[in-house]
Amino acid sequence: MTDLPLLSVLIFLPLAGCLLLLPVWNCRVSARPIALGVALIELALAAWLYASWRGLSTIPAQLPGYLLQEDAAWIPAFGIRYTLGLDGISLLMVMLTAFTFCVALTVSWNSITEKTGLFLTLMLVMESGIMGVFLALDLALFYLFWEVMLIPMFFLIGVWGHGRRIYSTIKFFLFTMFGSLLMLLAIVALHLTHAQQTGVATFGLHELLGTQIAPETQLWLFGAFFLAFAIKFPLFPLHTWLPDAHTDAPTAGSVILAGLLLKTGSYGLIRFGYPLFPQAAQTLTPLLYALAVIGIIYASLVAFAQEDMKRLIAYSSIGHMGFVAIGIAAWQPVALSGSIIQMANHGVTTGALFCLVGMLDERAHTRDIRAFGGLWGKIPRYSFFFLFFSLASLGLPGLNNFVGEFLVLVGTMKKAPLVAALAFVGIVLTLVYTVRLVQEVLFQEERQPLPLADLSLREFSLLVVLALLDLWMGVHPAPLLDMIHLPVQLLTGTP
Amino acid sequence: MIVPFEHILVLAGLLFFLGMGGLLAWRANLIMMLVCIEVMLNAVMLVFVAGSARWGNPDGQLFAIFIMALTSAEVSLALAMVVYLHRKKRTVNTDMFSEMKG
Amino acid sequence: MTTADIYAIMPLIILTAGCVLCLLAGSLRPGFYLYPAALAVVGAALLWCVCVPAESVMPGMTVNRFSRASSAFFYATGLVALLMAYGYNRRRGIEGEEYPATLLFALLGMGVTCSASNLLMLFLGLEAFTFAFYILVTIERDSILGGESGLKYLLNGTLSAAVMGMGMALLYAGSGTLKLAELTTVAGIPEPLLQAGIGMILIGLAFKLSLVPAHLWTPDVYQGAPAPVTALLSTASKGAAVVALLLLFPLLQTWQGGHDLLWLLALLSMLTGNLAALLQPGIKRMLAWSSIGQMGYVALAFVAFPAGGDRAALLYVVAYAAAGLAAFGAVSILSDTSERDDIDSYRGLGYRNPLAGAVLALAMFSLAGIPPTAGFMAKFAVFAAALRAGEITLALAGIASALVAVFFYLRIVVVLYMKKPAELSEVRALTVAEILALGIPGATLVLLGVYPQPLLDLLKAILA
Amino acid sequence: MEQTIFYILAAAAVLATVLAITEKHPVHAILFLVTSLFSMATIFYLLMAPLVAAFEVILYAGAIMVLFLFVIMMLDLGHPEKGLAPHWKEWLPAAVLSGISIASLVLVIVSRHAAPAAPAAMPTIREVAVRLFQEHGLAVELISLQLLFALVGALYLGRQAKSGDSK
Amino acid sequence: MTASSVDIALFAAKVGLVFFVILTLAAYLVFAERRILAWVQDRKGPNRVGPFGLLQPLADLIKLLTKEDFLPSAADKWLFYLAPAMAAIPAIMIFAVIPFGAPLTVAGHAVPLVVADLNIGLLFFLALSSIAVYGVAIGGWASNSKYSLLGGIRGLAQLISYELSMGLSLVPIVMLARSFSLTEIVDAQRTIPFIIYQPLAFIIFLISITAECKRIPFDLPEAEGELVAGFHTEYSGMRFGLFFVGEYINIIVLGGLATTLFLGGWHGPLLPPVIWFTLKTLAFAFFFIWMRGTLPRLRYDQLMHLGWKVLTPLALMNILVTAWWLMLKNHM
Amino acid sequence: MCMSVVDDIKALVGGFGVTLRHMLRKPVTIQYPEEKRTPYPRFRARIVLTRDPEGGERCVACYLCSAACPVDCISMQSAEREDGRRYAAWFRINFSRCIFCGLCAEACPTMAIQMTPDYEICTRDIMDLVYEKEDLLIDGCGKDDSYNFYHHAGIGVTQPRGEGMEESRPVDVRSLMP
Repeated sequence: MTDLPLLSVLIFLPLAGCLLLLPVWNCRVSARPIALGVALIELALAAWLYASWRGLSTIPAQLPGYLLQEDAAWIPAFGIRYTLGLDGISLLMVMLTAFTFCVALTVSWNSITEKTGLFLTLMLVMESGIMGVFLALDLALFYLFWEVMLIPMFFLIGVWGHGRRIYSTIKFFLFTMFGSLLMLLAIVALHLTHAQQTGVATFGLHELLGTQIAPETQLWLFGAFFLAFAIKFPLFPLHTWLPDAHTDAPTAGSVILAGLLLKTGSYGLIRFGYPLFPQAAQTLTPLLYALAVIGIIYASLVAFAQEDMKRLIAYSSIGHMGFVAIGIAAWQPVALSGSIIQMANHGVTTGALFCLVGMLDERAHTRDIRAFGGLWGKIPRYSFFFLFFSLASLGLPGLNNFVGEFLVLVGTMKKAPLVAALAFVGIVLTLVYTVRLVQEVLFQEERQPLPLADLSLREFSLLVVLALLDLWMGVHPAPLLDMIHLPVQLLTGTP
Repeated sequence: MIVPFEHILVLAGLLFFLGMGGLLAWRANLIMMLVCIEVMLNAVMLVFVAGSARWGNPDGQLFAIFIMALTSAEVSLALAMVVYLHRKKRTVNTDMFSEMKG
Repeated sequence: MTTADIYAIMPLIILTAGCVLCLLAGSLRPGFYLYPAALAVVGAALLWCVCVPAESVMPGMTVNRFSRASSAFFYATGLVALLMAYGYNRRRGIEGEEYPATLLFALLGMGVTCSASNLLMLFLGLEAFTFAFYILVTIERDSILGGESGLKYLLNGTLSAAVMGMGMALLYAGSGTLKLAELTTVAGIPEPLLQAGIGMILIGLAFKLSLVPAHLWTPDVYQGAPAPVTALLSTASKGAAVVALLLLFPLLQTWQGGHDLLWLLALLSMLTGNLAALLQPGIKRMLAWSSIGQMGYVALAFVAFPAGGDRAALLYVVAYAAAGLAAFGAVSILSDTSERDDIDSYRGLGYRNPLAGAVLALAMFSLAGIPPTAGFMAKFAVFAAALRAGEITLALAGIASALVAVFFYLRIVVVLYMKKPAELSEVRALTVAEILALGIPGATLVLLGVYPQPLLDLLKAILA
Repeated sequence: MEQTIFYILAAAAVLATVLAITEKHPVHAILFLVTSLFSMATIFYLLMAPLVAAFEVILYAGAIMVLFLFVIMMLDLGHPEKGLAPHWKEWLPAAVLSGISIASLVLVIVSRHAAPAAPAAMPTIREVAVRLFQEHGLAVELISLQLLFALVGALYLGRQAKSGDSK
Repeated sequence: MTASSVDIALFAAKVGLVFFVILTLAAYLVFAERRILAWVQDRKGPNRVGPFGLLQPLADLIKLLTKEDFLPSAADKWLFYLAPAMAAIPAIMIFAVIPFGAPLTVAGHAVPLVVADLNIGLLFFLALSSIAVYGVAIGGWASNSKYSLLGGIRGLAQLISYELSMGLSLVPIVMLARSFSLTEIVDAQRTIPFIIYQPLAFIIFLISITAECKRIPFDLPEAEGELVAGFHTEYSGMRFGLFFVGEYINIIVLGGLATTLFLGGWHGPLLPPVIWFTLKTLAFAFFFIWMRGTLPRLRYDQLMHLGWKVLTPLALMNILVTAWWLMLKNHM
Repeated sequence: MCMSVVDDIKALVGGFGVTLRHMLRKPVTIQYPEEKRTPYPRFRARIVLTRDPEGGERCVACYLCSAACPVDCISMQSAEREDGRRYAAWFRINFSRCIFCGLCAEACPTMAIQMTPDYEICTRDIMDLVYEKEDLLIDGCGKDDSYNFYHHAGIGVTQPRGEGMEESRPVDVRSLMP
C-alpha cells in the first residue's frame, strides 16, 4: 500500500469524487451518499495512516521527522516542485480534516435543499484544498492550495448563507486575499534571495530553510507571512471578518471554517513562518503574545455580550485560537505541543458546537439566545450534548480542550509568566460566557413556545461520535502527543 | 541636402505639434480632428523623406508613400463613419456623440 | 521568393485568399455559411502554423519559431472569437460577409506583425489589424454606440499611428535603416533622435495596449463594440501589440528613459485601471477598465525585462487572452437580441446557464489572479520577474491594485451565483459552437493554472 | 537658390497649417491645408523625392482632401463658421503641450551632433521602384488588402439598412 | 550672351509660345466646336465675324470681358473668386510636361521641345488633373446656390471616379516604356505607337479623359437640362470665361497627352514633328466635338456604373495581362 | 452579355456614322439677309385690307375680326355713309402684338382682311409696327378678286325699322311699364 502515492491520493480523491457527482448533479438523494462516501474513504485513509504511523516512522525518509514524502517536478521553469510531506503534525491535521468533513457532510444532510450538487462539489473541492495545505512542502504549492480552499468557502457562505451573506463572504475573501497576496510577494522574495545565494531556483521549504537573510529583510518577509496567517488565525485586530463569516455561513460552512480554516493559519505559522524566519519571529514574539492575550480577553468579553449563539461561538473561537497563538509564540516543545493539540481539540469541540447550533437553527429558525430557554426539559438529549460540548469548550479537565490549554499554559509559564497569567484570566472569562450560554439556553424557563423536536438518529450518532472523540482526546491524549513529539522537537530545535 | 537636416526636422516638428495641438483643441469637431491628424502624418512623411535624403536610401520615401496609402484608407473609413453618424444624429459635433460616459 | 518562403508564409496566404474569397462568395451568395468557411480558413492557417515547421528570412519578414507561435496564438484566438460570433451575429442581425472577411484580415495583420523584421512591416501590420478593428467595432449598424465607438477608436488609433510613425521616422532619420536587426546595433549610440524615436514608438504602442494615459478610447470602444469583437479586440490585438513591443524591445533597452517611461505607464495603468473599474455599472466597461489594469501588469513585466520579464509578459498575455475570451464569450452567449451589459442583469445566471456562468466565473477568478487558474500563474511570473529586477515599488503597487481588482471581479461572481434571478425567461440551449467557444478558453484557463510548464517551455524556446 | 525656396516654402507650410487648424470653417481649413500640402510637395521635390512629391499631390491633395470636401458638401452642415470654435481656454492646454514638445524638440536637435555629410547619389525613381517591389513586396500586398477593406468598410457603413446600394 | 542666358531666353520663349498657342487654340476650339456642331446638325455655324467667322473668338472675348461681374450675395467671396482660376490653371500647367516636337537646335543649343522634361511627367499630369477638381468643387460650393452645389458634388464624384480609371489605364504604358517621363515614353514609341499594344488602355483612357473634361456624354456637372449650368451657374463675365476656356484647354491638353501616350507623340513620317503632334492633338479635339454631336448624356448612376464597375476592373485586368505578357516576353 | 456589348458598339458606331454623314452634308441654313426664302403663296404674314373689284374698300367695319383676334391687336371705328354703306372711320392693327394666326382673315365676311407672304416687317421702332388704315389698305383685291359683298347684300337699310314685311315695330323700352 505504501507504493501508492498516498498523499496525492489524499488530496485528489475528493476531486475525483467531484467527477462522480457530475452524473447525479441534480439528484439530491443519490448525490449525498456519494459525497459522504468519498469523505468516509478519506477518513478511512487517514485512520489507516494513524494506525500505521509508527510503522512508517521506521522507514527512513529524506527529511527528518517525516513519515511519507512525495516529490515531483511540476513547473521547473519557475522552480516550483510538487513536494508533499507528512509528519506527525500534518497527520493530525489530515485526520482532523477528514473527520471534520464527514461531520460537516452529515450535519448538512437535510439542511441543504437547494443546489445540492454544487454544494457537495464545493465541499469536496475544499477538502482537497485543505488536505493540500496541510501536506504541501513547496511554498508555491502551499500557496496554491491556500487559495484553492478559499473559493469553495466563498461560495458556501455566499450561496447558502443567511443574513448579510454577500457582505460577509466578500469581507472574508478580501481579508484573506490581502494577506495571501503579501505572502505571495514574500514567498517570491524569499525564493529570489535563495536563488541569488545559491543559484538554485526553488520554492522547497527545506531548501529555503537554509537561506541567509538580512535581519531587516527577514522582518519584512516574516511580517508578510505573519499578516497572512494572522488574518486566518484570526488575531485580534484582524479578526473582524470571522464573526460575520461564521454567523452568515451555513452550518457546514461554520464547522469547516472553525474546524479547519482557522487551523491553516496556525499550521502555516508553525510550518513556515517560524522556521523560515527564526530571528524575525524572535523579534516579533512579544507582538504575537500581546495580540494573542488581547485577543483572548477581548474575545471573551465580546462573546459575553452576544445574543446570537453562532456569533458567540465565533468569538469563543477567537479566544481559543489565542491560546494556540500563545503556544506558538512561546516556541517551546511543551507549549507548541499544546498548541497543536489545541488546534485539533478546538476543531472537534467548536465544530460540534456549531453543529448543535445549526440543529437548533434548523428547528427554531433563530439563533437568538433570548428566544430559548428550558431546553433541558423539552429536548433532553440535545441539551445533554449542548452542555457536554460547552463544558469541553471551557476547558473542563477530562475533556479535550483542557489538555491543550493546560500544555500551552505550562509551556508558556516558563518563558512568559505574565502572558500565562493573563491567559488564565481569559480562561475564567470563558467560563463566564459559557455558563451564561448554557444557563440561558438550557435552564432558564421557557421564553417562547417553540415546537422543537429532539435529535434524530443521524444527529444523535454524529454527536455521540464527536463526544466520544472529545472524551478520548481529553482522557488519553498520549498517542497524539507521541505522534507530534518528534516534529515538535525538530521544529523547536530541542532534540 | 539643400538645407541642414536639422532645419527640416524643425519644420517637421513644428507641423507635427501644430497638428497635435489642433487635435487637442478641436475636440468638438470630427472633421477638424481628422484634418489635424493629417497634418501630423504629413510631418511624419517629411521626416521620412528627409531621412531618405540624408542617407541616400529609398526606404524612407517608400515608407512615406505607404503612410499615404494608409491614410487614404483610414480617412475614407473615417469619413464613411462620419456620414453614417451624421445620418443618425445630424451633426459632426463630437459633444453630441456622448452615448457613453465614464 | 523560394518555395521555402512560400511554405513559411502559407498561413498568411491562406488568410489572404480566405478573406478575398469570403468577400467574393458573400457578394454572390450572402449567408451565414461563411462563418464555418472562415472557421475552416483560420483552422487551416493555425494547423499550418503548428504543424509545418517552415521557417525563412525574407526581406521585411522573418518567420521563425517566435512568429509561428505568436501567430498560432492569434489564430487560435480568432478561432474562438469566430465561434462565439456565429450565434451572436445571428441573433443580433449582423449579416453579411464583411464580418468574417474583416476578421480574417485582422488575423492577417496580426500574423504580419509578429513576423515583421523591419519597421515598415511592423507598422503596416499593426495598422492593418487596427484598421480591421475599426470596421469590426462599427459592424453593428443598428446601434448608435457602435458607430460612435468606432469613430473614437479610429481617431485614437490614427493619432497613435501618427505618433508611432513619427517615432519610426525619427529612428530612420537617425540611423538610415528600417531593419530591426540593424537598428539594434546602431541604437546604442546616445543619439537624441533615436531616443526620441523610441519614446514616441513606445507612446504609440501604449495606445494599442491602452496603457494610461493613452487609454481613453478603451472603455467606450469595449462598450460600443459587439461582444465577440470586444473579445478579439481585448485579447489578440493586445497580444499583437505586446509582440510588437517585444520585437522592438532590444531597441528600447538601449535607453534608460524608455525604461522610466514604461515604469510610469505601468504604475498609472495598474492603479487607474483597477480603481476606475470599481465604479462601472456595465460589465463591458468594467472589463475594459480592468483590461487597462491588466495591461499595466504586462507593462510591469516589460519593466522587468532583463529578469525574465519577456516570458512573463507573454505568459500574462496568453492567460489574459484566455480569460478575456472566456469573459466576453460568456457575455456574448448570454446576450440575446440585445446585449446583456448591465452587471445587475446577470443575477442568478450561473444556475440558469451553468456552463456560461461557470466559465464567466472562472474568467473572473483568473483575472483576479486566484489559483488554480492561468491568471495566477501569470501574475506569479510577473511579480517574480518584477522582484527579480528589483522593482519593489511597482510590485507593491501591483499587489495593492490586484487586491482592489479582486473586489470588482468577485462582484460578478456574486451576482452570478448569489443573487436571486430577476426574471425567468426561456433558457436557450447552447449550440456546439458556443460550447466550444466557452470550453476552449475555459479549459485553457484551468490547464494553464494547473500545469503551465509546456507553455513555459515553449515560450523559453521561442524567446531564445 | 534652392535654399531660399525651401525656407519660403517652409514658412508657407507652417503659416498655412496654422491657418488651417485655427480656421472655423472646414472648407477654408481644407483649402489652407491643401496649400500647406503643396508647399510640402515642393519641399519633397527639393529633397529629391519626386515620387513622394507627386503622390502627395495626387493622393493627399487630389484624393483625401477632396474626399473631405465631398463629405462636407454632402453633409449640409449649415453654418459651421457661426458654430462653436474652440475657446481660447481650450487652446491653452494644446498650446502648452505643443510648446513644451516643440521646445524639447529644439533641445533635442540642438544637442545632437552635426549630421554626417550627405551621401553622393540619390536613388533614381527606378531604383525606388525596384526597392518597392522587391524589398517591400509583401508590404505592398498588405497595404492593398487594407485599401480593399477600406472600401469594404465604407460600403458597409454607407449602405442603407436592408436595402440596395445607395450609390 | 552667355550660354545660360541663351537657355533662359529659349526657355522663356518656349513658355511664351506654348501659352500663346494653347490659349489661341482653346479659343479657336470653341469656334471650331460651334462650327462642327453646326455641320453635324446641317447648319453653318458662326461665319459672320471676319472671314468664315474666324474672328468670332475675339468677339466672344470682348463680350465676356465687358459683361457685368456678378457676385451672389450669400457667396463665399474669396473662394468664389478663386475657383475659376483653380479650374483653368492646372489645365494649362499640364502642358508643361508634354513634348510637342523633336528637339531642335537653335544657335548651337539643343532645345527639347517640351517646357519641362520632368522624370515624373506622367505623375505630374495626374497630380494636376486631380487638382483641377478643386475648381469645380469650390466653384459649386462657394456660389451658395443649390444648382451650383449639386453640380459641384456631381463634378467631384465624377472627377474622382474617372481619375482612377484614367490613372490605372496609364499603368501599362509606364510598364511598356519603363519610365514616367513623357519624353521617354514618346521615344519608346519611335516605331510602333502604344495604341497597337494597348487598344484597351487607349479606349479606357479616352473615355476617362472625356469624363475628366466634363464633356458630353459625361457633362453631368453642368447638365443644363437639370442644373441650369451646374457648378458655374452663378458665374458671369470673365470668371465664367475662365471656366469655359479651362474646359477647352483641358481638351487640347488631354488630347495632346493621349497623342503622346498612345499615338507616338510627334513621331510620324514625312511631315515635321510639330505638325504631326498638332494634327494628332487636333484629331482628338475633333473627336471630342464629334462625340458631343453624337451621344446623349448619361444618367448619374450609369456614369458611376461605367466608371467603377466597367472601366476600373477592365483597366486592372489590362494591367495584369500586360504584366504577364511582359514577364513572359522577358523570360522567353 | 457578349452580344449586348457588340450591339452597344454597333449602336455607338452607327451613331457616329450618322453624325459624320450629316457633317458632310450641305447645310440647310439660308443666310437670310443675303438669301431670301420665297414663302408659299398661302404663307400667313403681314395683314392687308383689300379692295373690291370696283376699287372700293371691302371692309364694312363689322368688328368680327376684332372680336376674333386672340391678342386683341385689331381696333377700328365704324362709320356709315349717307347711303347706309358702312366703312371703318379708322382701322388699326398693332403688328407688335399680332401673332399671325389668321383668325381675322377667316372671320372677315367681306374678305377685306387678308394675309400676305410678306414676312419682312422688322423695324427699329416698335411704334412703326402700329399700322393704320392707310398702311393696311392695298390697291388690289387680294385673293378673290371677283367677290363684292354689296353686290350680294345691297347697300344699306333705307326704310325705317319695323316698317317692313313680317316685321313688328321695335319696342319702346321707355314705355315698358308693368
